[in-house]
Amino acid sequence: MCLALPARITRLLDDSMAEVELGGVLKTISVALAPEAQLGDYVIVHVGHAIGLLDEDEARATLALFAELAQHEAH
Amino acid sequence: MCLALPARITRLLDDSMAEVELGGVLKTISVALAPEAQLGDYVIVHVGHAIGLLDEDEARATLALFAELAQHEAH
Amino acid sequence: MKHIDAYRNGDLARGLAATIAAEAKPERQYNFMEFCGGHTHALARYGIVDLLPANVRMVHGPGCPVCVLPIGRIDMAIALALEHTAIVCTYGDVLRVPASAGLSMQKAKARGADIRMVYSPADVLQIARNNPSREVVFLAIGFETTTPPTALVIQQAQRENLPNFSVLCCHVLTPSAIGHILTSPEVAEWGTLPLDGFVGPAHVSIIIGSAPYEPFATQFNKPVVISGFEPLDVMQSILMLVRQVNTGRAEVENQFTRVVTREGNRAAQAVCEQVFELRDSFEWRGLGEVAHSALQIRPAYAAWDAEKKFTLPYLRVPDHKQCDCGAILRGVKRPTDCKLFATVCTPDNPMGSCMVSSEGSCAAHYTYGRFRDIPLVTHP
Amino acid sequence: MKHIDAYRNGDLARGLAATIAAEAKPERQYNFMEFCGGHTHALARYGIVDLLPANVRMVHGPGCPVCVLPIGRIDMAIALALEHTAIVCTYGDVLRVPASAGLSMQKAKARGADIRMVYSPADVLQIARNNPSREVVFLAIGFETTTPPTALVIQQAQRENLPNFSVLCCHVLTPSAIGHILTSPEVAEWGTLPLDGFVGPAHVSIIIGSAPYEPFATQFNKPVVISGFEPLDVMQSILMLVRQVNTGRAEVENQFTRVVTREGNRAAQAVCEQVFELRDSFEWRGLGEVAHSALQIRPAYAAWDAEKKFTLPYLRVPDHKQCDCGAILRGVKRPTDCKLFATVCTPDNPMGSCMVSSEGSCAAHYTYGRFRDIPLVTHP
Amino acid sequence: MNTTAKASYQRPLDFKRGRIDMNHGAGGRQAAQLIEELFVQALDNPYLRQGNDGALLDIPAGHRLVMATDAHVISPLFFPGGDIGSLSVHGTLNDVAMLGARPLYLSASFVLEEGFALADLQRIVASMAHASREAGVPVVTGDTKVVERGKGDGVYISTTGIGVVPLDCHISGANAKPGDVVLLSGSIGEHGMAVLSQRESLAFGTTLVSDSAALHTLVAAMLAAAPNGAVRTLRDPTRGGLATTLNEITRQSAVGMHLQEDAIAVLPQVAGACELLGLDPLYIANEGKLVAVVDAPHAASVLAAMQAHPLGHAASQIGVVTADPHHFVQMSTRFGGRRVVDWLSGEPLPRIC
Amino acid sequence: MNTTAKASYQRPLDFKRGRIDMNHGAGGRQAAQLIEELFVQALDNPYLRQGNDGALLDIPAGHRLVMATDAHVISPLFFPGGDIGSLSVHGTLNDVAMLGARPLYLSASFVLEEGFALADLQRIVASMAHASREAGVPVVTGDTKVVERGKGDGVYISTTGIGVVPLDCHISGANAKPGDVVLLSGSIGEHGMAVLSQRESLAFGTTLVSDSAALHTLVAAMLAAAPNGAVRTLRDPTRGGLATTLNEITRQSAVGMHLQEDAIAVLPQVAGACELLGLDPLYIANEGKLVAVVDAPHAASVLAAMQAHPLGHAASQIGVVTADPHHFVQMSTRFGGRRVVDWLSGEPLPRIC
Ligand code: SF4
Ligand code: SF4
Ligand SMILES: [Mg+2]
Ligand SMILES: [Mg+2]
Ligand SMILES: [Mg+2]
Ligand SMILES: [Mg+2]
Ligand SMILES: [Mg+2]
Ligand SMILES: [Mg+2]
Ligand SMILES: [Mg+2]
Ligand SMILES: [Mg+2]
Ligand SMILES: [Mg+2]
Ligand SMILES: [Mg+2]
Repeated sequence: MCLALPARITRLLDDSMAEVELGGVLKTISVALAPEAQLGDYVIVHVGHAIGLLDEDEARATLALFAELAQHEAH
Repeated sequence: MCLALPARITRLLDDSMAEVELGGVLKTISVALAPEAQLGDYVIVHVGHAIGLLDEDEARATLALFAELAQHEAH
Repeated sequence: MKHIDAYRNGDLARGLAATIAAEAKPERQYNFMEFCGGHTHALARYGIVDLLPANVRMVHGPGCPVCVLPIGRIDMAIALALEHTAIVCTYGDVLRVPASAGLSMQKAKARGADIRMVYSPADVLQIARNNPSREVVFLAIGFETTTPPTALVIQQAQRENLPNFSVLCCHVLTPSAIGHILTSPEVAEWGTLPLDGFVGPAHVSIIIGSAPYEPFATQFNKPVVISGFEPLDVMQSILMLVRQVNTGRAEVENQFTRVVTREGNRAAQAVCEQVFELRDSFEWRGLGEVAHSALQIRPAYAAWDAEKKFTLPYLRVPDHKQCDCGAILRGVKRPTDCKLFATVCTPDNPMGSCMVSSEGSCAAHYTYGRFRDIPLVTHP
Repeated sequence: MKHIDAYRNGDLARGLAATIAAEAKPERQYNFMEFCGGHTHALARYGIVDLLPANVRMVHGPGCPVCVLPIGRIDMAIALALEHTAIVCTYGDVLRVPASAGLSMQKAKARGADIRMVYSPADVLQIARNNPSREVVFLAIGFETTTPPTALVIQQAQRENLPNFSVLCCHVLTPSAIGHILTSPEVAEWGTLPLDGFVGPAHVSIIIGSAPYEPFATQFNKPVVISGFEPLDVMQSILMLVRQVNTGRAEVENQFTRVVTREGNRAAQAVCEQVFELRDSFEWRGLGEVAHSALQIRPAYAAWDAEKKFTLPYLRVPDHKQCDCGAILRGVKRPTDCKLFATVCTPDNPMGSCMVSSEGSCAAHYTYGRFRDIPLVTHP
Repeated sequence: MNTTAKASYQRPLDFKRGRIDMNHGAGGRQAAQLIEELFVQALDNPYLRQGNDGALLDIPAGHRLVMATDAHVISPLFFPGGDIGSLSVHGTLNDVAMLGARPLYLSASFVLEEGFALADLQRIVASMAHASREAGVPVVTGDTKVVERGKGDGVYISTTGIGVVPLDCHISGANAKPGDVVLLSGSIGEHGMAVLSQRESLAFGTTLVSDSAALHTLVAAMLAAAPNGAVRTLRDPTRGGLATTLNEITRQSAVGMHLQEDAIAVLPQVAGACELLGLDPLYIANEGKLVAVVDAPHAASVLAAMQAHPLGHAASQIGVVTADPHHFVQMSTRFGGRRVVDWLSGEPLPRIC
Repeated sequence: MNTTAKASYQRPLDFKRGRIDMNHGAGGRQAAQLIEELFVQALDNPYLRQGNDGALLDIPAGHRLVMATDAHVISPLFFPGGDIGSLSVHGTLNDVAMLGARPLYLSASFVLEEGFALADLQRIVASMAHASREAGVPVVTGDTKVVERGKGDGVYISTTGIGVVPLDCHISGANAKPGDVVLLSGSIGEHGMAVLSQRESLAFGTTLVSDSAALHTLVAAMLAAAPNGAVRTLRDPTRGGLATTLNEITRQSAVGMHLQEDAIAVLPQVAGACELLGLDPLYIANEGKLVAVVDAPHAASVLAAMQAHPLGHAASQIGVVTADPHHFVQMSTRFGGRRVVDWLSGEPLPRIC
């Protein structure tokens, strides 16, 4: 499964570290593997490391597609 | 006080060790400091070592003297 | 939770289910393998199976790094702790996996081994700094997702010149395993279920990108859809596979576009490239030896390679003879077909790889799915 | 118990008491010092004081190796454990003695020091063998009685070439202390009670023999009776002292003939001679610096001398200013004369040497004798 | 010679810098001092003041007795929303309450580790006293032992509670019947996640607090809301979480259960932390929640009574009892599927996959 | 698809080579298994079989309740004459009995150290079951926690006992009055010295066994031998020994005591071991002895009742209660002198001087 979750960067810290937030929970992680991550970005967190960034436009598109695919049937 | 007690040697063991008995209790001690101690002897035991031998004749004499000194008064 | 809850919506699920049912052709069977345990887990935990039509069957693949970790590697970690009196650190998932001689890392701990659970490889570095007089070994497991953080700490240990830290590297590679399933000689032995497509890894692909799956599409003519792990992601991916099959395509499609790109995470790939190199061969529990399917630490970092630092013979430990994992992983059997299922073999005492973690197909069925074997009674 | 019970006979005690009462001249005062804590303890525990006539007074001497151990030496042992992370072993008696900074060895243990109680010095050797990666130090205390076993283990460590074992030597010598009490300049400060004789050490004399006391009898014209520690021994010795005083003699007599000889234990003396040499001076708690009153490890055994092996500064720690031990040890004051007795100073929180072990005069009075300060009520 | 002996004097305990040492457990003067200056002082009540090795207690006539015990070994000792002191009161009181009883008295036995700071112990005992007074249940007798450093973890507290229950009240995990309704008093997982948030190496920031609370007044309100026998089973889903507690009940009563996932409340912080660590809130410990199995006709009034109580304001019906020879707890997921909710196997360990 | 699910299967515990691990304390399936296959199996009784987190108990009407608790942390766990299992039954039952009560029920809470051999645990629980059955007092409820290796010492057991006492029975350490008589049920120091004989580095050879025993039938015989109120105080001289117990009583009752040393029996082996280690039997723990303060007119009949009971055959009158504002316990020595018998200070440590 490689348990990994999208969490929002709430603070950028020294040494490639950052604080992220998920459901009101704060956790300090490393962003060394996602050096382009900025404050407010959603990163994918795995074993205490951001391993990638979440593209919010693509997320919106995916959700829109879900709705479309689901409605398709309702017709 | 240098807590030390007369105990009887019940077994001579290897390496200058011996088993002694006191009130039915058995304890393994060193007789390195009382090399002349023999089976059945009473030794004075201190911090796990026999530090001297008890002379049973002298013990008898002391007890006899106690009795004498105590009786002295009874007269 | 943003970017999570929206992908678990039950109303949309019903809609998607109806669309799948409408588009799946009643006259044919669709057999899709989800490689990842993450997908297996989502299918079972959210009850997605209940929402799929009967002719769409999901075959659970070997994609759980804990399940495929061979017993002999855990034995090595236990030997490091018990015989070399090292502090051995690893992820919580590994602690309960049975090893040889009735042990597991958790039971070895009960026998005096200094075994510690960590959340991040960085924690192991800290333990090594705090215990300069002890050897501290990280039993590193995981697919491509988990490899870059391990690479980072090895580089950090080199920078600090930390002499008491080392890594027992058990990182494995997904594309090789997928290829193996399609080509291994065992296929002949068990027969094989014709697979119509793959639900491709989500988080692995964040690192490696979607490109590495393209050869499967072209060489084996199998559709692949890279899919997120949330249940709506999985359903959409299944729909995408159904559509590829229906239209006779065999492409790599990416459902998980919000995170996965074709190229993957270049920074992470670079770190891994510096620290690791391909092993010639590695044993996968349930699959056996798979060529070029795992990583080892490069000679430049040999000082932090536990396999180089300690004398650690690797002994292969076979699974129970009656274990049907090989057949289950290829879709020709189901967990309930195995004689050992839920009798000798349970999540508390797994006999084969499919029962080891909650992401294994036998474990997922045991933990979440056993009710399917009986009729549901809701009222007396 | 043979050779024990017979010396605790109450009937004989009453008889001896009557004889002492009969022979002690009513017109004079007899002040005898028992040097040894063992005698102090016997006097208190068996209630011997109740059996002596009012004009025979026992003055409690400094003869308890725990009481006279200066605080600074315990501080050294604690530093070895807390700062040098050594395993420090010692006899149970020492564990509760207050050290500086509110500590004791027991409280240091509560703060993480690895402090272990041993019954015999041989146990320390075994601990050192079992913990080759740790420094193991024996805090060795005691008079001549206890010194030979320490000498034996140092020799054994040399034979085994045991590199992680060492001894913090605090062994002290009785004759020097007796001499000091009779001659020290502090006598002028407190005044002094004219001592009419000494009850001499029992077990110390097993080792050194009775001969070393002969100079006191000749130089200071004081009777000395070497006495066993059993209560009847003590009473007989007191009678022997009364008789010497009455007849104007000042000799060394030996009441404890069943064990003590004039020469002592030659084998034990030889071992001590090989391993130890005289210190120029040593601090005794309650007495201060006493010349030639203690032993140190000879250079030939320096590898096992904790004072040579570790950097261990010795800091003198004075007792509470209001502590009257100096005067009490010389018989010019009694425990109840001290303002601190049973208020600030108790066996749980000793302020001076006399309260440290149950053999100190203040502790003996606190533990066994406080009832003497009130009238006995047996019925309502 | 003085005519009056000085009374036995003891320097007061140093609650600022003092530490537990072996003497405090040896049964002598220092042990007595610890009892007097700390335990009796803080927990003060007439029973404890009897000063004997046990307590003499009054109990109302016409009742049966309930007795329950729990050992408390939590790490860390202090956590958001409580500490081992308050927990050791709530944890045992709740087990008494889960049999429908009114808790009356508690005993407490302490295993202290040599070196434990007296200041921490004082804080824990004060918290225990506060929880006990708030619940109206005094700690009437106790015991203290000290173990060597490295043979304990600061302090372990075992508490035993006794309470009384009317002769006609029969609540048990064995009483659930098919058709009964399963009620839950509030959101799950807060205690376990609050504690986990403080664990070194897992530590995460959260305003989450343990739900640790004494549930006996909630139970009293529930029992008052329905006739005797309507409340079949009460149980607090502590270690093992809601999932394990429900499995205990289905096995004990030889029934099954069918839950609705969307009726089970989980705070966002608990959900977030569980996602982060790969844990399932169904398996996380609670210390201020209860599960009730109630016969269907009275479920609504019992639920209303729960919702009217501060400790049950978020109560909900989470499922029904079924007939099932396998005693499965099944759940319809929020997503629309179905799954088994199995026993906790092993410890709930943070996962990476 | 099969039509029947396989029932949940669990491999039985391995009592030969198995060890406690953290899973056994996690509250899930393995924890339930340990309870069923070990505790319920060995301690079997109808209350435990209720299977709830507490027990529902019957108590006779017209009584008051007595509750007492003890934590047991002994090392070594097995010693001549008993083990931590039997001791945890006797130690708590006796505290209940010392208030004149008839013990009825026990609870037990276990703190197990990770790595503890299941074989040893099984032996301990069997011994507990044996002691409980012999005393006629069932263990009706319990709890088990597992702590990490290095945070325990094999097993700690806290037990709580409850018993009943007639409304007109008032026994307390506060009731001793000047003129009362002090009785002791037998020779002292056997438990403590038997345990010490097994301690590494102090180990000595002896046939000495602990006196560990349940004293409630002895108490019943004593109470039957005199009118209500004649027996003022009962106490078992455990940790701290006879000396400390008597000081507890003099302080609690604001009296003094005067003992006769020659009336206090000490076995030769206890005397010998005490001499060897520099210990005083007055400060050594007992686990099957009691001290009684009885009003003088009934002392003889109570003493006779004690001597007629197997656990009191060596009973004797050891002293009298006096008026003393300092609450001293004094003793006339066998030798003919007098001494104070003070509280134990600290631990009784072996001495060399
Ligand atoms: S049930 Fe166990 S033994 Fe059978 S196939 Fe699955 S993992 Fe293998
Ligand atoms: S009572 Fe304490 S302070 Fe006073 S003389 Fe004795 S030891 Fe010194
Ligand atoms: Mg309980
Ligand atoms: Mg509870
Ligand atoms: Mg409960
Ligand atoms: Mg107690
Ligand atoms: Mg600890
Ligand atoms: Mg008790
Ligand atoms: Mg008790
Ligand atoms: Mg008691
Ligand atoms: Mg419990
Ligand atoms: Mg241990």
